[in-house]
Amino acid sequence: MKKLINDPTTVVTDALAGIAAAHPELRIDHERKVIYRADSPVAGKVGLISGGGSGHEPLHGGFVGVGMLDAACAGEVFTSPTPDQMHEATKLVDAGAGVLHIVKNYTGDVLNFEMAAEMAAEEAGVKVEAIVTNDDVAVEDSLYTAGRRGVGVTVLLEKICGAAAEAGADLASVAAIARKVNGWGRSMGMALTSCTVPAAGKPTFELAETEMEIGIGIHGEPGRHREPLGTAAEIAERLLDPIVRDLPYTRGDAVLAFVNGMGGTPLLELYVVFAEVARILDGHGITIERALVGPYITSLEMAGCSISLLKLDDELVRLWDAPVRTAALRWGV
Amino acid sequence: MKKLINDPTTVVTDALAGIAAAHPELRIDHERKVIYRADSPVAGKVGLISGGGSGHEPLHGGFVGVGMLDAACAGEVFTSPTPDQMHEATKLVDAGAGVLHIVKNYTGDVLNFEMAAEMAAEEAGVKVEAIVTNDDVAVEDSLYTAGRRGVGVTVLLEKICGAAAEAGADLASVAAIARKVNGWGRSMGMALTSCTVPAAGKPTFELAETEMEIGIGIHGEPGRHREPLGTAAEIAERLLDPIVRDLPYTRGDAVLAFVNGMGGTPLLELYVVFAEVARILDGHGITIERALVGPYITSLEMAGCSISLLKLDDELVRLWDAPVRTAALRWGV
Amino acid sequence: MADDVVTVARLEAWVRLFADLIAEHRGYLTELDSAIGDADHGINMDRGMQAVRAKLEAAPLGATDELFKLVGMTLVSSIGGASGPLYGTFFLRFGTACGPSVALSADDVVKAFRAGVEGLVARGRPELGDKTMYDSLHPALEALDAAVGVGMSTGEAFAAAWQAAIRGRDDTIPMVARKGRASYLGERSAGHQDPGATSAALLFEAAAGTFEN
Amino acid sequence: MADDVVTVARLEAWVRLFADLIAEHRGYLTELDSAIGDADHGINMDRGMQAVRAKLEAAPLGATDELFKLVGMTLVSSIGGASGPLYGTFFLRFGTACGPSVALSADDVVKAFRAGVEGLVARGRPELGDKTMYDSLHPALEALDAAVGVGMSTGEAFAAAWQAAIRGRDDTIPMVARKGRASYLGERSAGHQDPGATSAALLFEAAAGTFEN
Ligand SMILES: Nc1ncnc2c1ncn2[C@@H]1O[C@H](COP(=O)(O)OP(=O)(O)O)[C@@H](O)[C@H]1O
Ligand SMILES: Nc1ncnc2c1ncn2[C@@H]1O[C@H](COP(=O)(O)OP(=O)(O)O)[C@@H](O)[C@H]1O
Ligand SMILES: [Mg+2]
Ligand SMILES: [Mg+2]
Ligand SMILES: [Mg+2]
Ligand SMILES: [Mg+2]
Repeated sequence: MKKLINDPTTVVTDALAGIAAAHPELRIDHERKVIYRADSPVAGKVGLISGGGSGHEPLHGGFVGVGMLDAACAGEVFTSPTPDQMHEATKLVDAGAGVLHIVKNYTGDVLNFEMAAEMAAEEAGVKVEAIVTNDDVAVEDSLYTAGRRGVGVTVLLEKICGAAAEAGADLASVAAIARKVNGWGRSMGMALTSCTVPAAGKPTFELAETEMEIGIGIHGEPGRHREPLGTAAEIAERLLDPIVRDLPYTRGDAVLAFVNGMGGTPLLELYVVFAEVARILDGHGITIERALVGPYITSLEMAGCSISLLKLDDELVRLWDAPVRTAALRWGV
Repeated sequence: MKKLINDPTTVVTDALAGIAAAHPELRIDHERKVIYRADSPVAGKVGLISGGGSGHEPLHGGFVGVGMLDAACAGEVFTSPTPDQMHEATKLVDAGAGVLHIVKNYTGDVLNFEMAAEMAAEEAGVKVEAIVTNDDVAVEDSLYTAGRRGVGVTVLLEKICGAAAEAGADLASVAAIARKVNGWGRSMGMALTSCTVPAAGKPTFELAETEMEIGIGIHGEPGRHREPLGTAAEIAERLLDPIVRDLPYTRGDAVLAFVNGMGGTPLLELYVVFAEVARILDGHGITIERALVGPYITSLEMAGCSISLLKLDDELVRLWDAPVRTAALRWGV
Repeated sequence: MADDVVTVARLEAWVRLFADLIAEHRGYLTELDSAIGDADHGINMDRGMQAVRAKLEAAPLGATDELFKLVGMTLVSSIGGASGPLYGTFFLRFGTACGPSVALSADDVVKAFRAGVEGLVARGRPELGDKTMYDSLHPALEALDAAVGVGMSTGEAFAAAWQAAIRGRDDTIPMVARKGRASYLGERSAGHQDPGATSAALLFEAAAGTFEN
Repeated sequence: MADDVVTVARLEAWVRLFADLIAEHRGYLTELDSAIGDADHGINMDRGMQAVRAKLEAAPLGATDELFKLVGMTLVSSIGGASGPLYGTFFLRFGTACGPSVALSADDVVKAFRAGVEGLVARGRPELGDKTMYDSLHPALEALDAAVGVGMSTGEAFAAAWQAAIRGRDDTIPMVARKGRASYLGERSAGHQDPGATSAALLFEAAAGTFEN
């Protein structure tokens, strides 16, 4: 295992120390592993918190700031944070207007956030709503299973809901927008290589020089299928087809197209993929109204990418364009 | 070789197509491989152009926009662009106030930019000044050698000079600020893994599971020394010591600390390194006034990092904080 | 075995032995999780049970409900991941069912186990055949209940429950997961033993080990 | 050999043969560059000489100065990297020295080579022993000059120059680089043959091959 770390057991706390040193506009509760806005709670504003296992950086801590999240809870690598962390974060950001929990649909995340919400309701009497993102079309949806994973669309949702909350929307409205974004967004990912959980010390799976995993999540899990390595054009087709067919996105739709890097793939390659995405969507008569390219929701050093589409209307465009000031996404301020 | 590409010979042109599709605020001369501001030439403004081999993304194309570069020329992977490209870019951005060529100190880059400047002077009569960055302390400086490489400080210089030019400084002043930044900045880098030039198809060098390369450049070249893999704390010491001693940076100095990822190293690890940098500088009584953490000047998918320090005064802080709007660096607008 | 009482000391010994078995199988559990999950179940459970062990060193022996509230809360606040709330809820409900007593009858123990498993089911909504820890916990609980019902000693009863847990664990191998991370693999999840069902079998191995003679 | 004239057709054949040799040694040159550089010298030179070949197909045979201006400009605008301006300048100056004639005397050829090498030196400022292409070009030029001086045929003279180029190329192996990327390696650059000196030797191998008999 080759990593720039001191000790597999201190990776998360060491990284939090680095975030604190690099971003004075953020506050960090090192014991509870909560990153929050220095100006929390923001009077009158609905609080937005998210969290999950570490190893997906910049998600979520890199999205804390004006116009996006109020707080993010960091778990161990690929392991959901614990309810007391989310409970603490909820109390830190609640200004009386209530708090939205943004939860990626993984059993661990869902159960731990559920317990946190129960605690907050009992002890602190905070109004909490939860949105569970489940945009990954690689997994069939079903009532009898854990359902689809929350992946790339979570990033877009945090930005858009953050803008709504910053603009003064109440908890019900922010939650409604969250459901709309989750409903209009779809994603799928692939891997060229596995990744190594520091505490495990070796790659989660092995992949031959000529193979790729299609339909991966963001925890280094193997994907739905193992296939011969394809070209960027083939891979873009392979990921976009199920996405477009699922919603479906149709001729005349305007979308935000998001090509995400899994952590070990350089920007040069992500742009090669984006060119193919643009070509394919053009063929479908779907217009790219907004674009995002880069490593925003990663799996440690995994090489690969995911593609997300979000259908846009004027409201979503306005909220996407609204000013945001975080470590990883910033514009307009 | 596992990459998200279509064909090793079309990587650069394919990526340019992706940049064009993702960033409508940029214009691209696909034949000459020049990325430039849609509003070029900006009346009365000194033009800033840079360029170099591809494979360092977001450098340089990701830094084209308001408050930074006017144009960037893309060469083949790790190979300097050709004089006709820089000549074309120079003509595209010249508004009569002259053009600054920002050149990283590599023989290929220097010679090709020199020829471009000669062409521009002869044919177009454009006033051209050049700044050659050489901040890499891994290489001893000497009149009889190619001298030090231009690495991380180039990113900081492009931002700061871009702000000065945007504010209306004339060519001589922008060039003077460029010399000041290059004079006050130092860098050093290391690699955990090699990288694979698409056209070559295999890693430039081999590195054992227990080894690291210290003193690398940004072209996948081997470094000055091969050493046993160290902890993040040891690596930060190993890179920072020569940097601090070289200028030297002394007690009471305020600096911009920049921890750069080489392309394949995730943000989580870069923050672990940044924590060590902050600890060490604190020990030296050097204050981190500004920070930058992320993959900004990369070597394809190489795993590793580089550290840069830039001594700051009020002028540099003001120019660093000034609004910038590019694909890779954006704030204030 | 009506006269066969279970002291809080015995119950604490059971928890400690479970911690030992988890530590011993840490790598194995993570290995299983790397095949159909995210390679952390052993790491998670060991982090949690080490925390429990530390708390037990500090805290003086109290009543059974205090003991299991401590265990449950510690797991909930130190594991994260699916197993934290699931094992945590199991022990919390187990403790509530025990009440403030310092010694339980065998029937009380069965009631406590049933309450714990019901709490876990309420939390994770697993069904039999979903390829989860429930596929090992459920048969173990029923075996325990039956054994106590026919008057076996706690030692014999837990031994029977352990055997049932192991069978339940092994039965997860051919299953296609419908809950947890493994469900994302679809058909690819078949042919692998479920990590949580494996740690759940260790919970009963610990009980059998604690209560034999 | 005063009566021994060098036609523009012969010179073009030399350039074409150089392109063939570069294509043939593409991988080898890149291999050498990966040891002490950035693994692209073969790729660079081949891209450049393929472009030259394409231009030559298109363009009708002109005077020597046109031929080498075409070669030089094409290399400058298609290679990039250090070798582009260096080889490009070599051919541009070579052409200027030739002038508009369609046939050169052996002495003219020596003058053209000298002008080309001087141009390359003015561009890259290499010194002997810096471990660059100049360490092979310089001895080759001097050997050519001497051979022509003593009246050898162009065939014999280029054969002698080629041998000198090969010796110069091999002499770069122990050198510690002071110019180009290899200089960043410091002592680590010793023990490796310089890629540019290797391609420069091919330039003279091509000449020797073209002018023998
Ligand atoms: N909904 C559920 N109900 C019961 N048990 C579950 C459920 N989801 C997952 N599990 C159990 O949790 C185990 C995984 O635990 P662990 O790896 O620690 O958490 P995570 O999946 O969050 O990494 C699975 O092997 C399975 O037995
Ligand atoms: N200053 C210089 N003068 C003469 N030749 C040089 C100089 N710098 C580099 N070279 C030659 O260029 C060769 C490298 O060419 P190439 O790999 O194509 O360019 P780059 O180094 O830009 O990748 C070296 O092997 C060396 O012979
Ligand atoms: Mg996990
Ligand atoms: Mg090169
Ligand atoms: Mg797991
Ligand atoms: Mg080279």
